[in-house]
Amino acid sequence: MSIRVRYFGSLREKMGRVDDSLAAEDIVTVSDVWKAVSEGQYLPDRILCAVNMDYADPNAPVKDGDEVAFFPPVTGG
Amino acid sequence: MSIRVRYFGSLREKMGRVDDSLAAEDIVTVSDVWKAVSEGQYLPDRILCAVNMDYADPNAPVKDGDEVAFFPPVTGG
Amino acid sequence: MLIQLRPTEFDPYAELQRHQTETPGHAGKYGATCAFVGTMRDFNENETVRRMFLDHYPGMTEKQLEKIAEEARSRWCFLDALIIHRVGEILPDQPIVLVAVWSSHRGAAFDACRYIMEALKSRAPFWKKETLEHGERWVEKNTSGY
Amino acid sequence: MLIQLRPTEFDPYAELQRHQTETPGHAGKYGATCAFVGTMRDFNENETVRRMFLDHYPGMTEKQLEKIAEEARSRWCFLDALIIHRVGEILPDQPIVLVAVWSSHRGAAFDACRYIMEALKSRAPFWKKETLEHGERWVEKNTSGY
Repeated sequence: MSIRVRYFGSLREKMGRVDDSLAAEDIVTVSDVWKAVSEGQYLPDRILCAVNMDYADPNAPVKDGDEVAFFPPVTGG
Repeated sequence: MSIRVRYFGSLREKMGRVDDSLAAEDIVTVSDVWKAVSEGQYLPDRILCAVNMDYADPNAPVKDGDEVAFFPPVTGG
Repeated sequence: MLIQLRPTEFDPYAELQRHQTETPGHAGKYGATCAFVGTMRDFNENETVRRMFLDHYPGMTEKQLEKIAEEARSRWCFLDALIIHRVGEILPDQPIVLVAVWSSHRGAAFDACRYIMEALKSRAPFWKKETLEHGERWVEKNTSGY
Repeated sequence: MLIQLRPTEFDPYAELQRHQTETPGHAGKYGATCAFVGTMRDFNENETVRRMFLDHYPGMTEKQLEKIAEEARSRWCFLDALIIHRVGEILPDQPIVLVAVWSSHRGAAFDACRYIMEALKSRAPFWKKETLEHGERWVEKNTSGY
Protein backbone atom coordinates (compact mmCIF):
# COMPACT_ATOMS: atom_id res chain seq x y z
CA MET A 1 0.00 0.00 0.00
CA SER A 2 1.44 3.34 -1.13
CA ILE A 3 -0.26 6.67 -0.47
CA ARG A 4 1.01 10.14 -1.26
CA VAL A 5 -0.03 12.76 1.31
CA ARG A 6 0.10 16.48 0.45
CA TYR A 7 -0.26 19.64 2.55
CA PHE A 8 -1.24 23.16 1.45
CA GLY A 9 -1.54 26.68 2.84
CA SER A 10 -0.71 27.26 6.48
CA LEU A 11 -0.84 23.52 7.18
CA ARG A 12 2.22 23.02 5.02
CA GLU A 13 4.15 25.35 7.34
CA LYS A 14 2.77 23.64 10.45
CA MET A 15 3.75 20.22 9.14
CA GLY A 16 7.16 21.53 8.12
CA ARG A 17 7.01 19.61 4.84
CA VAL A 18 5.05 19.60 1.58
CA ASP A 19 4.22 15.91 1.38
CA ASP A 20 4.68 12.41 2.79
CA SER A 21 4.73 8.93 1.29
CA LEU A 22 2.95 6.30 3.34
CA ALA A 23 3.55 2.59 2.96
CA ALA A 24 1.58 1.39 6.04
CA GLU A 25 -0.79 -1.56 5.58
CA ASP A 26 -3.31 -0.66 8.31
CA ILE A 27 -4.74 2.44 6.62
CA VAL A 28 -8.44 2.26 5.70
CA THR A 29 -9.78 5.82 5.83
CA VAL A 30 -8.66 9.44 5.36
CA SER A 31 -8.60 9.74 9.19
CA ASP A 32 -6.13 6.86 9.35
CA VAL A 33 -3.88 8.73 6.92
CA TRP A 34 -3.96 11.80 9.16
CA LYS A 35 -3.12 9.72 12.23
CA ALA A 36 -0.20 8.16 10.40
CA VAL A 37 1.35 11.51 9.48
CA SER A 38 0.58 13.36 12.74
CA GLU A 39 1.75 10.92 15.40
CA GLY A 40 -1.69 9.57 16.16
CA GLN A 41 -3.66 12.81 16.47
CA TYR A 42 -7.31 13.26 15.55
CA LEU A 43 -8.04 15.28 12.42
CA PRO A 44 -8.88 18.87 13.48
CA ASP A 45 -12.42 19.98 12.51
CA ARG A 46 -11.18 22.87 10.43
CA ILE A 47 -8.81 20.84 8.25
CA LEU A 48 -10.30 19.85 4.88
CA CYS A 49 -9.48 16.59 3.11
CA ALA A 50 -9.28 15.54 -0.51
CA VAL A 51 -8.74 12.16 -2.14
CA ASN A 52 -7.47 12.23 -5.72
CA MET A 53 -8.30 15.96 -5.96
CA ASP A 54 -11.93 15.66 -4.87
CA TYR A 55 -13.18 16.72 -1.45
CA ALA A 56 -13.59 13.72 0.83
CA ASP A 57 -15.02 12.94 4.22
CA PRO A 58 -12.61 11.88 7.00
CA ASN A 59 -14.35 8.50 6.90
CA ALA A 60 -13.86 8.09 3.15
CA PRO A 61 -11.86 5.00 2.19
CA VAL A 62 -8.37 5.24 0.71
CA LYS A 63 -6.70 2.65 -1.45
CA ASP A 64 -3.29 1.89 -2.83
CA GLY A 65 -2.02 4.63 -5.13
CA ASP A 66 -4.37 7.36 -3.86
CA GLU A 67 -3.26 10.95 -3.38
CA VAL A 68 -4.62 12.34 -0.11
CA ALA A 69 -4.43 16.06 0.69
CA PHE A 70 -5.03 18.08 3.87
CA PHE A 71 -5.47 21.84 3.98
CA PRO A 72 -7.11 24.71 5.90
CA PRO A 73 -10.27 26.49 4.69
CA VAL A 74 -9.75 27.93 1.21
CA THR A 75 -9.35 31.69 0.76
CA GLY A 76 -9.26 32.34 -2.98
CA GLY A 77 -11.22 34.80 -5.05
CA MET B 1 -52.70 78.38 -17.22
CA SER B 2 -50.15 76.90 -19.65
CA ILE B 3 -49.12 73.21 -19.67
CA ARG B 4 -46.83 71.43 -22.08
CA VAL B 5 -47.86 67.83 -22.77
CA ARG B 6 -45.37 65.36 -24.28
CA TYR B 7 -45.75 61.85 -25.71
CA PHE B 8 -43.12 59.12 -26.10
CA GLY B 9 -42.69 55.67 -27.60
CA SER B 10 -45.66 54.05 -29.33
CA LEU B 11 -48.02 56.61 -27.78
CA ARG B 12 -46.42 59.35 -29.85
CA GLU B 13 -47.41 57.44 -33.00
CA LYS B 14 -50.93 56.83 -31.69
CA MET B 15 -51.39 60.51 -30.84
CA GLY B 16 -49.95 61.50 -34.22
CA ARG B 17 -47.92 64.30 -32.60
CA VAL B 18 -45.00 64.76 -30.21
CA ASP B 19 -46.54 67.33 -27.86
CA ASP B 20 -49.43 69.68 -27.09
CA SER B 21 -49.73 73.05 -25.39
CA LEU B 22 -52.74 73.40 -23.13
CA ALA B 23 -54.17 76.72 -22.04
CA ALA B 24 -57.41 75.46 -20.43
CA GLU B 25 -58.33 76.83 -17.00
CA ASP B 26 -60.28 73.79 -15.68
CA ILE B 27 -57.30 71.42 -15.36
CA VAL B 28 -56.52 70.23 -11.83
CA THR B 29 -54.92 66.79 -12.17
CA VAL B 30 -52.86 64.71 -14.59
CA SER B 31 -56.08 62.89 -15.52
CA ASP B 32 -57.62 66.19 -16.55
CA VAL B 33 -54.63 66.82 -18.82
CA TRP B 34 -55.19 63.47 -20.51
CA LYS B 35 -58.88 64.18 -21.00
CA ALA B 36 -58.05 67.52 -22.55
CA VAL B 37 -55.67 66.03 -25.13
CA SER B 38 -57.72 62.87 -25.89
CA GLU B 39 -61.22 64.22 -26.43
CA GLY B 40 -62.50 63.34 -22.99
CA GLN B 41 -61.20 59.75 -22.68
CA TYR B 42 -60.10 58.10 -19.45
CA LEU B 43 -56.37 57.48 -19.00
CA PRO B 44 -55.61 53.85 -20.00
CA ASP B 45 -54.18 51.75 -17.15
CA ARG B 46 -51.02 50.94 -19.03
CA ILE B 47 -50.07 54.53 -19.80
CA LEU B 48 -47.52 56.03 -17.39
CA CYS B 49 -47.50 59.69 -16.37
CA ALA B 50 -44.79 62.14 -15.37
CA VAL B 51 -44.93 65.70 -14.11
CA ASN B 52 -41.76 67.74 -14.54
CA MET B 53 -39.79 64.55 -15.31
CA ASP B 54 -40.85 62.62 -12.21
CA TYR B 55 -43.34 59.77 -12.24
CA ALA B 56 -46.75 60.96 -11.08
CA ASP B 57 -50.09 59.47 -10.18
CA PRO B 58 -53.09 60.27 -12.44
CA ASN B 59 -54.55 62.11 -9.44
CA ALA B 60 -51.44 64.25 -8.95
CA PRO B 61 -52.07 68.00 -9.23
CA VAL B 62 -50.70 70.06 -12.10
CA LYS B 63 -50.02 73.77 -12.06
CA ASP B 64 -49.23 76.52 -14.50
CA GLY B 65 -45.94 75.94 -16.30
CA ASP B 66 -45.75 72.20 -15.61
CA GLU B 67 -44.51 69.71 -18.19
CA VAL B 68 -46.72 66.62 -18.24
CA ALA B 69 -45.69 63.48 -20.13
CA PHE B 70 -47.55 60.30 -21.11
CA PHE B 71 -45.90 57.13 -22.33
CA PRO B 72 -46.23 53.32 -22.47
CA PRO B 73 -44.26 50.95 -20.17
CA VAL B 74 -40.53 51.55 -20.54
CA THR B 75 -38.39 48.99 -22.38
CA GLY B 76 -34.78 50.08 -21.96
CA GLY B 77 -31.75 48.11 -20.83
CA MET C 1 -20.69 58.14 -10.03
CA LEU C 2 -20.99 58.69 -13.76
CA ILE C 3 -24.18 58.42 -15.80
CA GLN C 4 -24.14 58.87 -19.56
CA LEU C 5 -26.40 58.49 -22.57
CA ARG C 6 -24.56 57.65 -25.80
CA PRO C 7 -25.89 58.29 -29.31
CA THR C 8 -23.18 56.08 -30.86
CA GLU C 9 -21.68 52.64 -30.25
CA PHE C 10 -19.47 52.19 -27.18
CA ASP C 11 -17.08 49.46 -25.98
CA PRO C 12 -18.20 48.52 -22.45
CA TYR C 13 -14.88 46.93 -21.51
CA ALA C 14 -12.84 49.91 -22.65
CA GLU C 15 -15.24 52.16 -20.68
CA LEU C 16 -14.78 50.06 -17.55
CA GLN C 17 -11.02 50.15 -17.89
CA ARG C 18 -11.00 53.89 -18.51
CA HIS C 19 -13.38 54.76 -15.69
CA GLN C 20 -11.44 52.64 -13.24
CA THR C 21 -8.09 54.11 -14.25
CA GLU C 22 -9.26 57.71 -14.36
CA THR C 23 -11.13 57.77 -11.05
CA PRO C 24 -8.72 59.18 -8.48
CA GLY C 25 -8.23 57.48 -5.12
CA HIS C 26 -9.71 54.15 -6.10
CA ALA C 27 -6.53 52.11 -6.60
CA GLY C 28 -6.18 49.52 -3.85
CA LYS C 29 -9.50 50.52 -2.20
CA TYR C 30 -12.09 48.40 -3.98
CA GLY C 31 -12.01 44.64 -3.78
CA ALA C 32 -15.07 43.88 -5.87
CA THR C 33 -16.41 45.05 -9.23
CA CYS C 34 -19.67 43.76 -10.66
CA ALA C 35 -20.48 44.75 -14.23
CA PHE C 36 -23.50 44.00 -16.36
CA VAL C 37 -23.63 44.50 -20.12
CA GLY C 38 -26.89 44.28 -22.05
CA THR C 39 -26.30 43.56 -25.73
CA MET C 40 -28.69 43.70 -28.65
CA ARG C 41 -29.62 40.27 -29.92
CA ASP C 42 -30.49 39.52 -33.57
CA PHE C 43 -33.78 37.87 -32.57
CA ASN C 44 -36.65 38.53 -30.17
CA GLU C 45 -39.88 36.62 -29.68
CA ASN C 46 -39.03 34.24 -32.54
CA GLU C 47 -38.41 36.98 -35.09
CA THR C 48 -35.19 38.17 -36.67
CA VAL C 49 -34.45 41.75 -35.65
CA ARG C 50 -32.44 43.81 -38.15
CA ARG C 51 -31.98 46.92 -36.05
CA MET C 52 -33.57 48.86 -33.25
CA PHE C 53 -34.42 52.46 -32.43
CA LEU C 54 -34.11 53.43 -28.78
CA ASP C 55 -36.34 56.38 -27.93
CA HIS C 56 -35.88 58.27 -24.65
CA TYR C 57 -37.13 61.35 -22.81
CA PRO C 58 -34.20 63.80 -22.66
CA GLY C 59 -33.92 65.20 -19.17
CA MET C 60 -36.23 62.70 -17.49
CA THR C 61 -34.10 59.72 -18.50
CA GLU C 62 -30.99 61.20 -16.89
CA LYS C 63 -32.99 62.33 -13.84
CA GLN C 64 -34.44 58.86 -13.26
CA LEU C 65 -31.05 57.16 -13.71
CA GLU C 66 -29.58 59.56 -11.12
CA LYS C 67 -32.39 58.70 -8.71
CA ILE C 68 -31.88 54.97 -9.22
CA ALA C 69 -28.14 55.28 -8.57
CA GLU C 70 -28.78 57.35 -5.43
CA GLU C 71 -31.28 54.78 -4.17
CA ALA C 72 -28.69 52.04 -4.68
CA ARG C 73 -26.08 54.11 -2.85
CA SER C 74 -28.44 54.62 0.09
CA ARG C 75 -29.08 50.87 0.34
CA TRP C 76 -25.59 49.44 -0.18
CA CYS C 77 -22.12 50.64 0.66
CA PHE C 78 -20.11 51.11 -2.51
CA LEU C 79 -17.32 53.34 -3.78
CA ASP C 80 -18.44 54.11 -7.29
CA ALA C 81 -20.95 53.29 -10.02
CA LEU C 82 -20.97 53.74 -13.79
CA ILE C 83 -24.07 53.68 -15.99
CA ILE C 84 -23.85 54.06 -19.76
CA HIS C 85 -26.94 53.62 -21.96
CA ARG C 86 -27.28 53.84 -25.72
CA VAL C 87 -29.97 55.88 -27.44
CA GLY C 88 -30.89 56.11 -31.14
CA GLU C 89 -30.23 53.52 -33.86
CA ILE C 90 -28.70 50.25 -32.59
CA LEU C 91 -27.55 47.19 -34.55
CA PRO C 92 -27.42 43.56 -33.38
CA ASP C 93 -24.38 42.69 -31.26
CA GLN C 94 -23.95 46.30 -30.13
CA PRO C 95 -24.03 47.04 -26.38
CA ILE C 96 -27.19 48.73 -25.14
CA VAL C 97 -26.36 49.27 -21.49
CA LEU C 98 -23.44 48.99 -19.08
CA VAL C 99 -23.92 49.11 -15.31
CA ALA C 100 -20.91 48.66 -13.01
CA VAL C 101 -20.43 48.97 -9.26
CA TRP C 102 -17.13 49.10 -7.38
CA SER C 103 -17.20 48.23 -3.69
CA SER C 104 -15.14 46.80 -0.86
CA HIS C 105 -17.13 43.57 -0.67
CA ARG C 106 -18.65 41.43 -3.39
CA GLY C 107 -22.14 41.13 -1.91
CA ALA C 108 -22.76 44.87 -2.20
CA ALA C 109 -21.29 44.95 -5.73
CA PHE C 110 -23.61 42.18 -6.98
CA ASP C 111 -26.67 43.50 -5.14
CA ALA C 112 -26.28 47.13 -6.14
CA CYS C 113 -25.47 46.33 -9.79
CA ARG C 114 -28.51 44.10 -10.09
CA TYR C 115 -30.74 46.60 -8.30
CA ILE C 116 -29.69 49.36 -10.69
CA MET C 117 -30.32 47.13 -13.73
CA GLU C 118 -33.78 46.06 -12.54
CA ALA C 119 -34.79 49.60 -11.60
CA LEU C 120 -33.48 50.87 -14.96
CA LYS C 121 -35.49 48.22 -16.81
CA SER C 122 -38.71 49.10 -15.01
CA ARG C 123 -38.40 52.87 -14.53
CA ALA C 124 -35.87 54.56 -16.81
CA PRO C 125 -37.72 56.18 -19.74
CA PHE C 126 -36.45 54.28 -22.79
CA TRP C 127 -38.58 52.68 -25.50
CA LYS C 128 -37.40 50.13 -28.06
CA LYS C 129 -38.74 49.91 -31.59
CA GLU C 130 -37.54 46.89 -33.53
CA THR C 131 -37.11 46.69 -37.30
CA LEU C 132 -37.92 43.14 -38.35
CA GLU C 133 -37.43 41.47 -41.74
CA HIS C 134 -40.88 42.79 -42.63
CA GLY C 135 -42.11 45.80 -40.75
CA GLU C 136 -41.51 47.38 -37.37
CA ARG C 137 -42.86 46.92 -33.86
CA TRP C 138 -42.55 48.59 -30.49
CA VAL C 139 -41.38 46.29 -27.69
CA GLU C 140 -44.37 46.16 -25.34
CA LYS C 141 -42.92 45.38 -21.96
CA ASN C 142 -39.74 44.40 -20.15
CA THR C 143 -39.79 41.19 -18.12
CA SER C 144 -38.45 40.87 -14.59
CA GLY C 145 -34.85 39.74 -14.21
CA TYR C 146 -35.34 38.11 -10.81
CA MET D 1 -16.31 27.66 -21.24
CA LEU D 2 -12.75 28.65 -20.45
CA ILE D 3 -11.02 28.22 -17.08
CA GLN D 4 -7.48 29.46 -16.56
CA LEU D 5 -4.95 29.95 -13.79
CA ARG D 6 -2.52 32.82 -14.41
CA PRO D 7 0.90 33.20 -12.79
CA THR D 8 1.18 36.83 -13.95
CA GLU D 9 -0.97 39.96 -13.95
CA PHE D 10 -3.94 40.05 -16.34
CA ASP D 11 -6.31 42.78 -17.55
CA PRO D 12 -9.85 41.51 -16.88
CA TYR D 13 -11.49 43.90 -19.34
CA ALA D 14 -9.13 43.02 -22.16
CA GLU D 15 -9.77 39.33 -21.38
CA LEU D 16 -13.54 39.85 -21.54
CA GLN D 17 -13.26 41.68 -24.84
CA ARG D 18 -10.96 39.03 -26.30
CA HIS D 19 -13.02 36.06 -25.14
CA GLN D 20 -16.21 37.59 -26.45
CA THR D 21 -14.68 38.43 -29.83
CA GLU D 22 -12.88 35.13 -30.29
CA THR D 23 -15.75 32.82 -29.32
CA PRO D 24 -17.40 31.75 -32.58
CA GLY D 25 -21.16 31.89 -32.98
CA HIS D 26 -21.84 34.23 -30.08
CA ALA D 27 -22.39 37.49 -31.94
CA GLY D 28 -26.05 38.53 -31.72
CA LYS D 29 -26.99 35.52 -29.55
CA TYR D 30 -26.36 36.69 -25.99
CA GLY D 31 -28.29 39.58 -24.52
CA ALA D 32 -26.73 39.63 -21.07
CA THR D 33 -23.20 39.50 -19.69
CA CYS D 34 -22.48 39.59 -15.98
CA ALA D 35 -18.84 39.93 -14.95
CA PHE D 36 -17.26 40.01 -11.53
CA VAL D 37 -13.69 41.12 -10.86
CA GLY D 38 -12.02 40.57 -7.49
CA THR D 39 -9.12 42.97 -6.97
CA MET D 40 -6.43 42.97 -4.30
CA ARG D 41 -6.89 45.75 -1.77
CA ASP D 42 -4.01 47.45 0.05
CA PHE D 43 -5.60 46.77 3.45
CA ASN D 44 -7.37 43.92 5.22
CA GLU D 45 -8.63 43.68 8.77
CA ASN D 46 -7.21 47.13 9.61
CA GLU D 47 -3.71 46.36 8.42
CA THR D 48 -1.81 47.61 5.41
CA VAL D 49 -1.05 44.74 3.05
CA ARG D 50 2.10 45.11 0.92
CA ARG D 51 1.67 42.03 -1.23
CA MET D 52 0.13 38.60 -1.22
CA PHE D 53 1.09 35.06 -2.14
CA LEU D 54 -1.69 32.91 -3.58
CA ASP D 55 -1.03 29.22 -3.02
CA HIS D 56 -3.05 26.58 -4.89
CA TYR D 57 -3.22 22.84 -5.46
CA PRO D 58 -2.28 22.24 -9.11
CA GLY D 59 -4.70 19.81 -10.64
CA MET D 60 -7.30 19.97 -7.89
CA THR D 61 -7.84 23.70 -8.32
CA GLU D 62 -8.63 23.35 -12.02
CA LYS D 63 -10.76 20.25 -11.35
CA GLN D 64 -12.89 22.02 -8.72
CA LEU D 65 -13.33 25.11 -10.92
CA GLU D 66 -14.54 22.87 -13.75
CA LYS D 67 -17.01 21.21 -11.39
CA ILE D 68 -18.33 24.55 -10.18
CA ALA D 69 -18.80 25.79 -13.76
CA GLU D 70 -20.61 22.57 -14.70
CA GLU D 71 -22.88 22.87 -11.66
CA ALA D 72 -23.77 26.42 -12.71
CA ARG D 73 -24.45 25.25 -16.25
CA SER D 74 -26.78 22.52 -14.98
CA ARG D 75 -28.73 25.05 -12.89
CA TRP D 76 -28.99 28.00 -15.27
CA CYS D 77 -29.26 28.34 -19.01
CA PHE D 78 -26.26 30.24 -20.34
CA LEU D 79 -24.15 30.34 -23.48
CA ASP D 80 -20.65 30.69 -22.09
CA ALA D 81 -18.58 31.30 -18.99
CA LEU D 82 -15.04 32.52 -18.38
CA ILE D 83 -13.07 32.04 -15.16
CA ILE D 84 -9.54 33.43 -14.76
CA HIS D 85 -7.76 33.26 -11.39
CA ARG D 86 -4.32 34.49 -10.42
CA VAL D 87 -1.80 32.37 -8.54
CA GLY D 88 1.60 33.34 -7.07
CA GLU D 89 2.77 36.81 -6.00
CA ILE D 90 0.10 39.52 -6.25
CA LEU D 91 0.39 43.26 -5.58
CA PRO D 92 -2.34 45.66 -4.40
CA ASP D 93 -4.67 46.87 -7.16
CA GLN D 94 -3.99 43.78 -9.29
CA PRO D 95 -6.96 41.60 -10.28
CA ILE D 96 -7.21 38.27 -8.47
CA VAL D 97 -10.21 36.72 -10.16
CA LEU D 98 -12.52 37.28 -13.13
CA VAL D 99 -15.79 35.39 -13.53
CA ALA D 100 -18.08 36.17 -16.45
CA VAL D 101 -21.26 34.59 -17.78
CA TRP D 102 -22.93 35.23 -21.15
CA SER D 103 -26.60 34.33 -21.47
CA SER D 104 -29.81 35.21 -23.27
CA HIS D 105 -31.44 36.73 -20.19
CA ARG D 106 -30.03 38.82 -17.39
CA GLY D 107 -31.40 36.81 -14.47
CA ALA D 108 -29.39 33.74 -15.44
CA ALA D 109 -26.25 35.84 -16.05
CA PHE D 110 -26.39 37.44 -12.58
CA ASP D 111 -27.36 34.21 -10.80
CA ALA D 112 -24.79 31.98 -12.47
CA CYS D 113 -21.95 34.52 -12.11
CA ARG D 114 -22.67 34.96 -8.41
CA TYR D 115 -23.05 31.22 -7.86
CA ILE D 116 -19.66 30.56 -9.46
CA MET D 117 -18.01 33.29 -7.34
CA GLU D 118 -19.49 32.01 -4.08
CA ALA D 119 -18.66 28.38 -4.86
CA LEU D 120 -15.12 29.41 -5.87
CA LYS D 121 -14.68 31.31 -2.60
CA SER D 122 -15.80 28.37 -0.49
CA ARG D 123 -14.49 25.37 -2.45
CA ALA D 124 -11.72 26.20 -4.94
CA PRO D 125 -8.33 25.30 -3.38
CA PHE D 126 -6.56 28.64 -3.09
CA TRP D 127 -4.85 30.03 0.02
CA LYS D 128 -3.80 33.64 0.57
CA LYS D 129 -0.76 34.68 2.57
CA GLU D 130 -0.47 38.41 3.19
CA THR D 131 2.75 40.33 3.66
CA LEU D 132 2.05 43.18 6.10
CA GLU D 133 4.26 46.12 7.06
CA HIS D 134 5.73 43.87 9.73
CA GLY D 135 5.49 40.14 9.15
CA GLU D 136 3.21 37.78 7.28
CA ARG D 137 -0.08 36.04 7.94
CA TRP D 138 -2.30 33.45 6.27
CA VAL D 139 -5.85 34.61 5.63
CA GLU D 140 -7.95 32.33 7.84
CA LYS D 141 -11.34 32.20 6.20
CA ASN D 142 -13.45 33.72 3.44
CA THR D 143 -16.74 35.32 4.43
CA SER D 144 -20.02 34.71 2.65
CA GLY D 145 -20.95 37.12 -0.14
CA TYR D 146 -24.71 36.75 0.26
